[in-house]
Amino acid sequence: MGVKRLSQGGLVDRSAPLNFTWDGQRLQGLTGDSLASALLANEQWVLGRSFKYHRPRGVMSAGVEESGALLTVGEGDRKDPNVRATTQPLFDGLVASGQNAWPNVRYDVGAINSLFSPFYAAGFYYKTFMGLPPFEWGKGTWLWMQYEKLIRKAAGMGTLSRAPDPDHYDHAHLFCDVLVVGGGVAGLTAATQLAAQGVDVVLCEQDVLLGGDLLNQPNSTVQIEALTAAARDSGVRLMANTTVFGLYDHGVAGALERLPETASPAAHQVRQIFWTIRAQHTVVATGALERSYAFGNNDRPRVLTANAGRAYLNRYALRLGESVVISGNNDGIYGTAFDLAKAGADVALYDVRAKLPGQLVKDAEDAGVRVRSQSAVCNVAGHVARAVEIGTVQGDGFAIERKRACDLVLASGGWSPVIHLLAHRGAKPIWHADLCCFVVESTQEAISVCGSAAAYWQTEDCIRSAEAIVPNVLASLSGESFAGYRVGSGGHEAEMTPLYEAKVCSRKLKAFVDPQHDVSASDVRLAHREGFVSVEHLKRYTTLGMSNDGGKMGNVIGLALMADALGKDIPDVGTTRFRPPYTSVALGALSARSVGKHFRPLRRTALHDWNLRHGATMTEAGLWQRPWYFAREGETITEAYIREATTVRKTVGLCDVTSLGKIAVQGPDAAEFLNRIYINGFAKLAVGKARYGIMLRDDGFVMDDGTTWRLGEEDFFMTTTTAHAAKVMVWLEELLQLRWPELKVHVASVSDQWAGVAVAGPQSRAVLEAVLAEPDVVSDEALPFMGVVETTLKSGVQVRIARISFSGERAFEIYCGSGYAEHMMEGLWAAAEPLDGCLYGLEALGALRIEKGHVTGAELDGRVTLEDAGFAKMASTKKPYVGNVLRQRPAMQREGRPQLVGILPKDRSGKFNAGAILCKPDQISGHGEGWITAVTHSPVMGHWIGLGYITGGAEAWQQKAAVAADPLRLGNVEVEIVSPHMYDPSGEKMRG
Amino acid sequence: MTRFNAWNVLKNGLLGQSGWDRQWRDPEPKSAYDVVIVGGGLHGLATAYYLAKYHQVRRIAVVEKGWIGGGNAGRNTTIVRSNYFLPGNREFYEKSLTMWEQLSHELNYNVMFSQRSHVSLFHSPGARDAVARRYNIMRLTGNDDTELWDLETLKRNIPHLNTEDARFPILGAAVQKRAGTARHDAVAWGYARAADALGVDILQNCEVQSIERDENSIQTLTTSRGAITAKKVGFAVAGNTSLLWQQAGLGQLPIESHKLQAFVTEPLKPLIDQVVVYGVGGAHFYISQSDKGGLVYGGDLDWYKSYAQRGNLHIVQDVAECATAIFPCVGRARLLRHWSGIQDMSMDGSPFICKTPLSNLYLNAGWNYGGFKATCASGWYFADLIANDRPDPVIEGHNLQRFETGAVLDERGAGADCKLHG
Amino acid sequence: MIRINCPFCGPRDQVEFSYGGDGSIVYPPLDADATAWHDAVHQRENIRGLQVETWQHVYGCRQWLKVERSTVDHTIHSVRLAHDGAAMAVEAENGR
Amino acid sequence: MDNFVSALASMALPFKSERLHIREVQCANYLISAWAASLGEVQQQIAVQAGLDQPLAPNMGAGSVLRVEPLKYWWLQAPAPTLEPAAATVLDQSHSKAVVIIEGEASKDLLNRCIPIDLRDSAFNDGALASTVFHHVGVTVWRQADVFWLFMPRTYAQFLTESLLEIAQSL
Repeated sequence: MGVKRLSQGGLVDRSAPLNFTWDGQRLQGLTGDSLASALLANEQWVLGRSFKYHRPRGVMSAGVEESGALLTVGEGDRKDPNVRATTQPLFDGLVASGQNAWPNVRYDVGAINSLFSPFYAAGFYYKTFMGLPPFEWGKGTWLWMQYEKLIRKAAGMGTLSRAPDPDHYDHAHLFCDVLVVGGGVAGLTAATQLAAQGVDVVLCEQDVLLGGDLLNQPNSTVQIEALTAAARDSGVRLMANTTVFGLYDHGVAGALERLPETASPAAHQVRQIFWTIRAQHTVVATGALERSYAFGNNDRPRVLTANAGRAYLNRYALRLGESVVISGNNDGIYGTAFDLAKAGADVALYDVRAKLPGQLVKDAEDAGVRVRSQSAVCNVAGHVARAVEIGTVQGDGFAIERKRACDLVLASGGWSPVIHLLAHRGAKPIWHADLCCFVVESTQEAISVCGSAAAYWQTEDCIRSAEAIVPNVLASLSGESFAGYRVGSGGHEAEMTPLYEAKVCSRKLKAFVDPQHDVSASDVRLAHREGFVSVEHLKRYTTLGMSNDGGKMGNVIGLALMADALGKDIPDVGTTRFRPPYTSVALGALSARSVGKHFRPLRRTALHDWNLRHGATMTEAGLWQRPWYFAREGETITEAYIREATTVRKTVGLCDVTSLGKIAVQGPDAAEFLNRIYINGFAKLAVGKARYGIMLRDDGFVMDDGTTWRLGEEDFFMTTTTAHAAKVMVWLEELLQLRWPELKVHVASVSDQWAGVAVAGPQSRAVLEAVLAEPDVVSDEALPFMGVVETTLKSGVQVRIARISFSGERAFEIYCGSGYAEHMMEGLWAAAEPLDGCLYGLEALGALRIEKGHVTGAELDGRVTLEDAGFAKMASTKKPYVGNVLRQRPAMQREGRPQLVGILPKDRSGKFNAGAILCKPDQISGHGEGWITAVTHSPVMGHWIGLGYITGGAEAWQQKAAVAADPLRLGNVEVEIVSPHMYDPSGEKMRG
Repeated sequence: MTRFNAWNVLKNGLLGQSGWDRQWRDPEPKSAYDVVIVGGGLHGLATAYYLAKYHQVRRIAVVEKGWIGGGNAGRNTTIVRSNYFLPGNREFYEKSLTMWEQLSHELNYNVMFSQRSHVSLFHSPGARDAVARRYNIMRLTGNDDTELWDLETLKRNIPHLNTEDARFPILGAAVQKRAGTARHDAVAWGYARAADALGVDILQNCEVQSIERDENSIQTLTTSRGAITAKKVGFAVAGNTSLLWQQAGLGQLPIESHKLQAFVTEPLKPLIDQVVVYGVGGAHFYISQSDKGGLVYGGDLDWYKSYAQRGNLHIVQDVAECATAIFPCVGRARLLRHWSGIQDMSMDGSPFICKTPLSNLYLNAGWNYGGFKATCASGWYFADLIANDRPDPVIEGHNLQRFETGAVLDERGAGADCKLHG
Repeated sequence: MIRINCPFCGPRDQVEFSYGGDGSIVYPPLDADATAWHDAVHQRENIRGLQVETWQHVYGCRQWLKVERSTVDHTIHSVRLAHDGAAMAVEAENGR
Repeated sequence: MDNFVSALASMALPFKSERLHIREVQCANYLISAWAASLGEVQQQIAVQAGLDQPLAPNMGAGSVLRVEPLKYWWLQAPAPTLEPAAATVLDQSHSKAVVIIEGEASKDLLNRCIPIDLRDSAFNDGALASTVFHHVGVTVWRQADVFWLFMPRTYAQFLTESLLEIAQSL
């Protein structure tokens, strides 16, 4: 019964039927249908269940404001919950199902909640569930959490798939002179006229079709086509199916384009594109949304907004009812009545106004509509509407006059201009009592508004308003100030009468303000009674406007009811601030290509592939991956790194150190510059020498360390830690550009230019000699410890070498242009392998440096002073340097600060962990005396060792036992505290 | 005051909800109070409540320029935890967590504190050891509610984490089991209702317009609702602290106001049971699911100073990337709303609860990201400070002098750069 | 999203820049007294309104900029290169 | 030289589709940094040695020289120009960058899915250059007629090129 697809008219293609499935039923719709219209065409009225009471809900609108027909589209890993059926285009093979109901939306066990609705008033959960009922006995959170489990299961809406979203999304950038938001008459007109003036215009329309409300009007195809053609011909870039969801600072808009969907997307098919649009000027032509009003059971299926009835009729060729009741307070409802009557429906129209628009009434009555003034629908009967109670105006409420059977109820409480995007910009909406809506009159920014977004209700007025802003936009583009943008006015033929609620004396009706969240008129009144009178309190207490539609329908009604309760006018209650996004946006679209392995870039050294080919297991180091260890067959990580470290101490090892930060520091003042940023002196560093340096932050804590090589009088090569490379570079630029602009120094990152290998071990020199064109340059005399040389490989490839050691052995770092890295490494490896050398990774590197007591990021954690880390003696007293003042602050110089130490297990066969807390044996609680930063199984010592910090340093603990407390993992382990320099403390090996 | 309990809910259900009163009065300002707390946010309201309840201060006003709970109280991601490790911070937040556990009962207001666990993922052995230090300290200084989960345990507890295809492989997580989330608005209203019942005047729409003072003390606050004199004044205005401080003629503070965004998706059936936190590759991200079903998440500051309560698009994108990075299935969840709050970022990331250069002025500020979880202890210790005019040993370090002495409380080791803290 | 009109590169998205902070801070000489350094490093006026601040165009020309920006509505009133030498060189060219 | 290994060696390049052509190019790259006081002189010298009619404006490139920073240039062929040492520093960074050339009608679509640069002719025409960000990485794009050069840091180049190719397949 009821719904009839007309045999002609509408924007559906009757020759192209589409099959789809709803809750297991195979149904058919037409090309051009929305999922909602297709479901309605199949007489599917109950499509969802409400949030709290599980009341049956159906289609309530024909657009983005929908809060009834929320359902799940797709299956498996493409399951898409909470989809508005009204904006989902139908496609062949679409699968939709109901949600928030069991066993299904038509027979939902959860509907039992409705029986308890008297107890579920706004905020009821703040008042109970704390403890044992009835008086909330108990303590703690345990009972609440039991209740909460049930509440959480009942709440929520759709269910998300647990599998990764398999679809592709793009993020794209777009630039234009003017962005027009909205492809109705106003938007199209403004866009066309601007483009005709040579302006680069992009127009975004959220609907799949351009035309705006014309789409809902009869016989408008020709007009829409003419408008669209004009826009296209004048050069407007038209983007349909694209929602501008937010306006941000400086003319930036976020938009979401939905590409046509199919049941089984092709391999590289993109589902949606997230656009970041920058426009010099934005035209908001976003139209208006019709709102309903609060009346009894106004949430029942078969109750829609008036214009939705018209949209389904004219756009989708669906007459939704045979016996239609229309109720409202504005001229807009007459078109709906007229069109439905012409389509053969029996239509009764109740206009709450006393003074009716004469011509419209006459037209409607001529078409067979029965029109009654000063009356409105007050209540709906039926699980799915089958009758209404009509009331007539009496005082500030209504008196029920009669009941009327019907199969469709269309209601209108007026129109709300879509000012969301303007609200995102912080614009203040102004209440227009005569238009019964909020209008934004100005912002400080390059934004104009036209059409019904500026509260023009008639098509002609919309066009005129669009024409009127064109000079303003042009002025704005040329940098001139421009006038406020709402020009003139255009309303209804007959004045509107406010209609927010149909109150009936002595009747308690379940009248919804925000249907999706089940916020009713009585909830608003309860909030008022309890003092939640500020509009933001009202929203938060009742959750009004927090639902998926973001308050598009309910906010104004809620405000009006609160104003009524307070005896104030609407503007005195306040306005609500709409937050972005205008309509919800999938996280997948916002993430676009940055998913999975592409979440963040992977930085590869020039030896990345070479290392992998030679058996490296990689580990993450910031954005880099670095070799962790090179396991031989059957080796565990521990066996591998112990072998590697042992090999370095015995013969020689090669390690990719390319990830170290490398900065060229050049210019006449380079030495002076380095002298200021390092704690130790660099001014007198000889050409051909390297020096280890420490940098402090302004606040005197250690920032970074590394070696800097003097290649020439005005030419330095600085290395930084891998972790701080970018930070140090920015810091040097800041100093040179902001603080010391007088210094003639250029810095340039050469991290990508140079690939580096550490060649470490007693045989390291032999390995270098084997690859160099002039082997003598690395002799002990030519290249003593901390010496630097620039030379060539036998192949002629240029390299630079410094004799520096992180391992404590005789060692070199050799760098070449990255493109030659594999070539250089091949040579080195060919020389090292026969010497029983090895490749080593970060784990062995760690073992070697811990034995030696060298610090890394684990020790230099940003809270460490020079004294703590044992560098105080390095600090120059002859020159000032960054951080030297604030490092003298008393708490940083106080006695007994934790200092760097070595740590050994008392029982040498024992193990302990980094992250353990060092405690006195008799006081294993509280903050302890220190902590362990790094541990390794020392190949040299044959047992576990560690580095860490402890109060007073090694001296203070010479004869004292300590305990490494690791309650999370190993428990308590007795340890000895020793000097951090556990291997070759005199440095003979690395100098020798 | 009608007590909140199931009995009264039932009774009122039958009586058409007619038995509920205003949850707090709307009094006219008096001309003088013993203590005026400026700022009707969580910390201000909590302070007033504890002053009235445990320090027997009788004439207390909370002055709020807008409506209570309208600032960061309603703009956070509702996470409560105490996983700090520096002396002072650790004890402070642990005290707070302990108070949170009883808060609903204390206030007779269900603040819905749900101890659903706080799970910090780590991605490298080094990160595991760094976090182990912190969580070991937590064990040694308090409850046994911390654990290190290996990958298997993690997968068992959070099955749809990305353990297959992640750019940064997940190795495990550090977990605080007593941590969780609470209903932020309820906390403000609960404190307001309870304070009001003890006679505290909550003065909304009452903006401090100027501050009259002599050399050593504040005399009068001129507000939009008239002049108010106070024996003692406490500032608890978060992002607006510097402005008020300057109104009092006190110069500069080690604070900058930055904005932090928060995000919520459309409601979904239960998906994430814990608070999950993630920080790697320059990203910083946290997510949980509200009782209503929305995924509530957030990330970093917008990176520049701002007093505007609106955020920008790149962070929207950034946090969405983080969300899908660890939970690839949320790609089809939809962002419903995002908003931002103004954070009073301090130079070391730790707060101030301290005396000031003026004898009757007390400061509560510098909460960075951490203000919500701190609410209980902040109110508790601030009330104690105001009532007794000396800091409790736990908050002795949270003073303004620490930057002069170098005794900074830098949990992140980021140094004196507010935008790097939180 | 903030867009900054880099004097060298033209208008660019905020993501290309990194924020420095209050640009009115004058850092004292390296050997100044502790109070001067404490104030410069820690104390902030925390302006609500127009403030001079530093940004680096880190993904563009790598220049540090001095930007006059409102901390209330984010509008930008002026941008210039912080390094006077580079600023003068570019200004001379742009005027050419 | 034979021993050279490109950062993009393992990439499926060149890429060709109806609307796109992506290929790798090798070029030298010398960073020339002038001082504020010597900029004019260096500008002139570079123009002369590169055979340009006039000095390069900010963010423009011509021939094989690019103006990348107020005081800095990239010189894209060997050898580097000869300049007075006091006037400028010269630094070989040939190994620092991997370079691809993108052409075809979808070039702008591809690039605007990667970089936030206004590529309309009105803003980015022949010779225009922009250093910008591509998925957290600094890159430089240069337009020569209808061809776009994309300079990527070598260590990120493989990752970024993977992204480029993935997007290219959907265009």
